[in-house]
Amino acid sequence: MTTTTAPVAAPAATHEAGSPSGLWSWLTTVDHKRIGVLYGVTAFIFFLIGGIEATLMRIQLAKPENTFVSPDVFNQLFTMHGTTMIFLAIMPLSASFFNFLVPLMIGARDVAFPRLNAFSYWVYLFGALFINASFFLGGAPNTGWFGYSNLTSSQFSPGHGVDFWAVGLQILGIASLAAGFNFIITIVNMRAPGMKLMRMPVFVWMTLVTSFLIILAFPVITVALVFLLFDRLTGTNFFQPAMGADPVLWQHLFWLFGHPEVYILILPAMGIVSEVLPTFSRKPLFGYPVVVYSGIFIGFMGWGVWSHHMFAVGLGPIADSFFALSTMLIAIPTGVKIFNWIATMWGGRVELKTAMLFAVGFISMFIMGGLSGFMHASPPADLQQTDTYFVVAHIHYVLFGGSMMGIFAGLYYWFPKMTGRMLDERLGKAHFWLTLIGMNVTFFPMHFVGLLGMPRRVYTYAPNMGFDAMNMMSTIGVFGIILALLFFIANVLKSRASGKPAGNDPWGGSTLEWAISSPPPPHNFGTIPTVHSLDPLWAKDGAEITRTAGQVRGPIHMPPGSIWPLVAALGMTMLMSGMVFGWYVGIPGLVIMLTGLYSWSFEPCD
Amino acid sequence: MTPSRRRSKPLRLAAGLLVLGALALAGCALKDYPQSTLTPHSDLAWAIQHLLEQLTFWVVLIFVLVEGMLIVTVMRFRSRPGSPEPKHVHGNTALEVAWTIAPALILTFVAVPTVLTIFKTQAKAPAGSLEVKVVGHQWWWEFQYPGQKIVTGSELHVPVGRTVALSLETADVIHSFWLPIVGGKRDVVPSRTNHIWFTADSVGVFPGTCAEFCGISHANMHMKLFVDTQKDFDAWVAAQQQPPIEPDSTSLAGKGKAMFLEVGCAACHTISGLSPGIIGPNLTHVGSRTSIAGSTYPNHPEYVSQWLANPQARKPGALMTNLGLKPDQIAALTAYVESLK
Amino acid sequence: MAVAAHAVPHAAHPPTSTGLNSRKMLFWAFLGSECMFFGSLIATYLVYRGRDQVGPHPHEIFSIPFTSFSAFVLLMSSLTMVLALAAIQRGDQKKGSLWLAATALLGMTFVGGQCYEFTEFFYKGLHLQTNLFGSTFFVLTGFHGTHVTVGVIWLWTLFTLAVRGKIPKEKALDVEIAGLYWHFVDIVWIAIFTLVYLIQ
Amino acid sequence: MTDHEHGEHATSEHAHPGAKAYVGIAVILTVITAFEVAIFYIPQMHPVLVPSLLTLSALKFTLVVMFYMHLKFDHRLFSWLFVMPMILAAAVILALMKLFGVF
Ligand code: HEA
Ligand code: HEA
Ligand code: HEC
Ligand code: CUA
Ligand SMILES: [Cu+2]
Repeated sequence: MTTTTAPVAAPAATHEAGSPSGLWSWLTTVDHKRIGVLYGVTAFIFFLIGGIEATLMRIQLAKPENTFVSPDVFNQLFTMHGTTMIFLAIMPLSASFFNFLVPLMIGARDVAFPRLNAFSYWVYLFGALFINASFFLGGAPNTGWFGYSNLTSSQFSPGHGVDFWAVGLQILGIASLAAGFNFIITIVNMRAPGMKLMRMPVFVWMTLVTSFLIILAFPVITVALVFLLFDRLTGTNFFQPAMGADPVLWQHLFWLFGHPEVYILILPAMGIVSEVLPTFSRKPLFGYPVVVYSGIFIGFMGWGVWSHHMFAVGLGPIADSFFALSTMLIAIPTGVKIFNWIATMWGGRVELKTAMLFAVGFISMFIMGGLSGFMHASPPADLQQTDTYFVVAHIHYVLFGGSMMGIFAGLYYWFPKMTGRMLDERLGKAHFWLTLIGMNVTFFPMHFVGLLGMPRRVYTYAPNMGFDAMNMMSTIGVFGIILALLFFIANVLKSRASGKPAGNDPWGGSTLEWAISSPPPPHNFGTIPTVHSLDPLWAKDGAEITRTAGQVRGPIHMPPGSIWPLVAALGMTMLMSGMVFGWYVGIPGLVIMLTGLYSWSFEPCD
Repeated sequence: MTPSRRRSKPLRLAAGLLVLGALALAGCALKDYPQSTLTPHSDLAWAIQHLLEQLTFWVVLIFVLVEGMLIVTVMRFRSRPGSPEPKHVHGNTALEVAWTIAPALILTFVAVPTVLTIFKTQAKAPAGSLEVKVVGHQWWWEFQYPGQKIVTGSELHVPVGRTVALSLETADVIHSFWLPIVGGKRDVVPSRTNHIWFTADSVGVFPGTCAEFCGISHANMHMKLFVDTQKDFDAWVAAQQQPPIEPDSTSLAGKGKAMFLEVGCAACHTISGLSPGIIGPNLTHVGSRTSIAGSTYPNHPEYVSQWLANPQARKPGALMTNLGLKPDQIAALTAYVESLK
Repeated sequence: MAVAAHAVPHAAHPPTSTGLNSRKMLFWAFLGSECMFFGSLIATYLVYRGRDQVGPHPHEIFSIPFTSFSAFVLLMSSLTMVLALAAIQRGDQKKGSLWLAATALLGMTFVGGQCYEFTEFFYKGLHLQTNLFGSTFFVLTGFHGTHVTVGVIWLWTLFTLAVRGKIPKEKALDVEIAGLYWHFVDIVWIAIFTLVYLIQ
Repeated sequence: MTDHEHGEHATSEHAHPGAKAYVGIAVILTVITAFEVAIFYIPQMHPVLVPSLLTLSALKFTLVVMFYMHLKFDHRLFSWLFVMPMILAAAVILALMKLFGVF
């Protein structure tokens, strides 16, 4: 794609002219919508991979003393399952929404730094491929998604699994950081006239909060991983107890990142739900400012609670009390959000379209996960729960019942905008109900099996512990989820083949993206709308905005495509993977990276 | 705290009902769920249980109310043909303040007992407690009784009704010591010493396990807690303090003893007066244990010989070398090991 | 990051919502993120200080006069940097390029000093692997030194551009952003100098 | 560059201190550094070594950020973007030191 100097013509014509197709156009694209789609498709594939890993684990755990997979493979599976779901599935799925929607919602033509955006995607893709390559190159990482030192030292984890993990996370961190900066600047600086901060859709707000969490939390894990890599590759002593080091430092650094990370995973979903609920209740969000402030407060408080993952470490009563109280405090803003969501529906006209079902499902399941989290927050109680399946239940209610349900709500809601075609409601409802049932059958028993004493991360358990029936139930539940997902995949394929055309605004939404055609033209808005209220399309001038948004008046400059972000990303990944593969990958990587960055810097922009 | 429980307060009754009701399957069926966290048998475990009951009470209450509200709202305001266009309400300050304060109140109800329990359970152990040092190893637990000069593995013996103060350390990576019946976990962390204390309130044998992922056989790092009467405990102590049994040198066990020194077991295992190895469990009285190798094998000649023939067979990654023993060697060694009552 | 920042299209951007330049804002956000990066490194150094069983210990090998001089050099490079920016903003590319060169040279002096210091410590028996002090000290100051080195390269790039008359007044932002980076690296050293060297 | 940026620059440029002020600040910075090193070497100062060094370096830090990086004259948003993370980083350092019993 080169400069689109769109003629003053009907939007449709611009659209045709401005959307070249073919592989090259995808490799060089800097269009936030295409990058959003790339993110979404890639992340969904990794979600399936992570799910298959989970399924294999569940089969192994279906009965006691099963031998379906070996212990070492099991350890690789849960490590890669956690890592994949968090870094390769949920985060990039959220990023997919950020990319596709934020510029549309704030009335911009693109993000602030389109090529940085492309770079971020390619780094993510290569990092994901790199970390998964370990399965074929001598074994995947096997020390859990939080890789507690000193088990990760070269003494206790020889082999390259941990190196793959640490280097892979470093690479993915770069992708996340690049995206984080980009969205902060985009949201602060690229808003349409009149779009004050307190008129931004909640989803945009949550993107902003999430982006801040990303740029502040990732440096911490970067440093922790640097230490780990130095220890493993050069023999430093950061986590060597024999040299006076304290492996607990790793835990602090990891969870300093890790807890903000869980809010990175949930806040976008909360943003999505805050968009879906008003539309299908035909009523504006109840208490918009409070919902926004709660989100900010959650992001802020997220920094002061990290040691609730470490209650068993023995930090002493004062630290335990402090972190218990700060953790419990987060229940308040979260509760406020939930009550506001319910109040949004109260007195509304609730249309239970699939998107809405998932949004309500999100609230319902997230309450469950939040409350088990609240139980963890009490340290003495957590001492019985930590590192058991009770925690596994908590994380899946918040992550699958929360983040994933929220993401599905968003998918059903915006899929017509993204592709121009509707999804089938009947298949969608089957998808929803099967997901709801499947996830509860899978994860609800885990509360009990955890309280009854089953530790997590065990590849097997003895037959006389009373764990059998509930584990079997969990395993059966997964197949419900698989079936649900097959319905979803079928739905997408059907929509691509024969879906109903969506039109600009199939749901009657209130935000700017519904003012333009589906899928939107490369330049998004022919005329950048001027915003006068919180729900622009529901306001008096809504019709006017819709009428003018598509009209192109005068030339529009769009940034040209560029291959250099991809080249730079490839080079950077090679350079960093040199830490595992050796200098003969690293040095060419450096050269490629510099070529990419140099060409990128001096490439004419328009 | 005394073993007898008073549940006079209605709150506590309700909470107890909820826990026990909701967790009916737990219903004290220690037999069916031997590692359950819901069947406390010590002051520490009870302290936790009380807290858990209150937590559960509030959490279930909130769950029912909020989910109920959610469902009612969705049902009641479901779009029906002819439903009117809703009023565009943007908020209601009084309501919003209310539902900020309500959780805050509940929070205080939970926070206060939480902090009290933290300080109570993490206080210094009372003087005169029985001291035991626990050392986590990949993948078995070692128990040292410094006062009694006993070292044993995988099976912890304590007297009922007397406070036991554990100090917890590790020989390699982080593990987590967990005997659900007497209380919560404590990690064992390199370069740190942790503490936990409890007073067991009823006699019995209870399983426990390592709860922090610690490598390939994390799933096989179990232990057993024997809560004995004071008399049984004293007898056990006395037996453990004996020198190891001297088998008749012509018997099979006697041959095994010779072989023990010959094939290299001595390099890793201590038998008082015979060998000083410290890599594996102390075997001085291994025959008196009910299970071996991190409680993965019952202590039975058949399993002992399986273990000696191939330690990694049932316990992947076990750090005892497979010495490639011949069947007759195994038989002799097994006989010797089993004789070490 | 630096190069990426350069790549942003300068022209034909519609005015921004805040009226602030996006690239500059990106850079401030980046420096915020860097605060957490160096914060974690410094925290580790401080947490581990004094836990070593084996020497050499900080007080045995630090040479305060030498490092004070280095710190002074870096401090002065901030002065030359800001003067370079002032010159460029006046449209005086000649003086600007001179100040840029001066800044780069001062930066190189600092890095040279650090190389000398590292070698010296090395001969006194402090390696990355010797003890916690070695690991934390070299990684912390090494990352800082890497930042300075990147800055030096950046400054020379700007210098060549300015010498060829390619940084007119309108492009002063390019220098301003490099300056922000440079001053940040300087203030990190202010913190390190105090926390690591002076407070032992 | 857009007109807009010009506008923004125009306003901030006027407020910028001139070369003289920059040199003045450099002199102050130098004096503070000298003072710091002096404190380090004067045994009488050792009881207050840590607090005085921290104060002095914070002062240096602030001077550079305010004047050389122009935060004093620039848009408030930039200050937020930088100062909030800085406070967070400081809090993290202090919290970790506390948790590891450094003080
Ligand atoms: C999306 C991700 C996500 C989210 C949103 C949360 C949310 C919360 N989490 Fe969770 N958590 C994880 C992901 C998440 N968590 C993960 C992945 C782990 C495991 C990591 C690992 O070990 O692998 C974990 C582990 C974890 C632990 C450590 C457990 C252990 O290992 O021992 C704790 C302890 O306090 C905890 C607490 C909480 C709390 C209090 C919340 C709160 O934010 C929840 C707030 C919500 C509510 C409370 C419900 C709604 C509120 C109301 C209806 C109002 C009224 C309510 C009250 C007054 C209680 N979490
Ligand atoms: C976002 C996060 C996320 C999500 C969505 C999930 C989803 C699932 N998780 Fe996940 N889980 C974690 C995050 C997540 N998990 C984390 C962080 C851990 C901790 C890891 C650690 O301890 O280090 C964990 C740990 C964990 C454990 C504990 C492992 C252990 O401690 O030993 C288990 C066990 O049952 C489990 C199960 C599942 C299941 C059954 C699903 C299901 O919901 C999955 C559903 C998806 C599918 C079933 C895929 C669908 C497949 C198809 C449709 C097939 C079609 C394809 C082809 C034909 C090619 N997970
Ligand atoms: C390399 C060191 C090593 C050698 C040699 C060795 N062992 Fe072991 N042994 C161990 C370790 C380590 C364990 C604990 C393994 C575990 O439970 O994971 C163990 C466990 C045992 C146990 C179970 C003890 C218990 O209470 O759990 C017995 C019995 C035993 N070894 C006997 C022997 C005999 C007999 C020999 C010689 C033939 C021998 N060992 C040689 C290291 C060794
Ligand atoms: Cu030891 Cu797990
Ligand atoms: Cu957390």
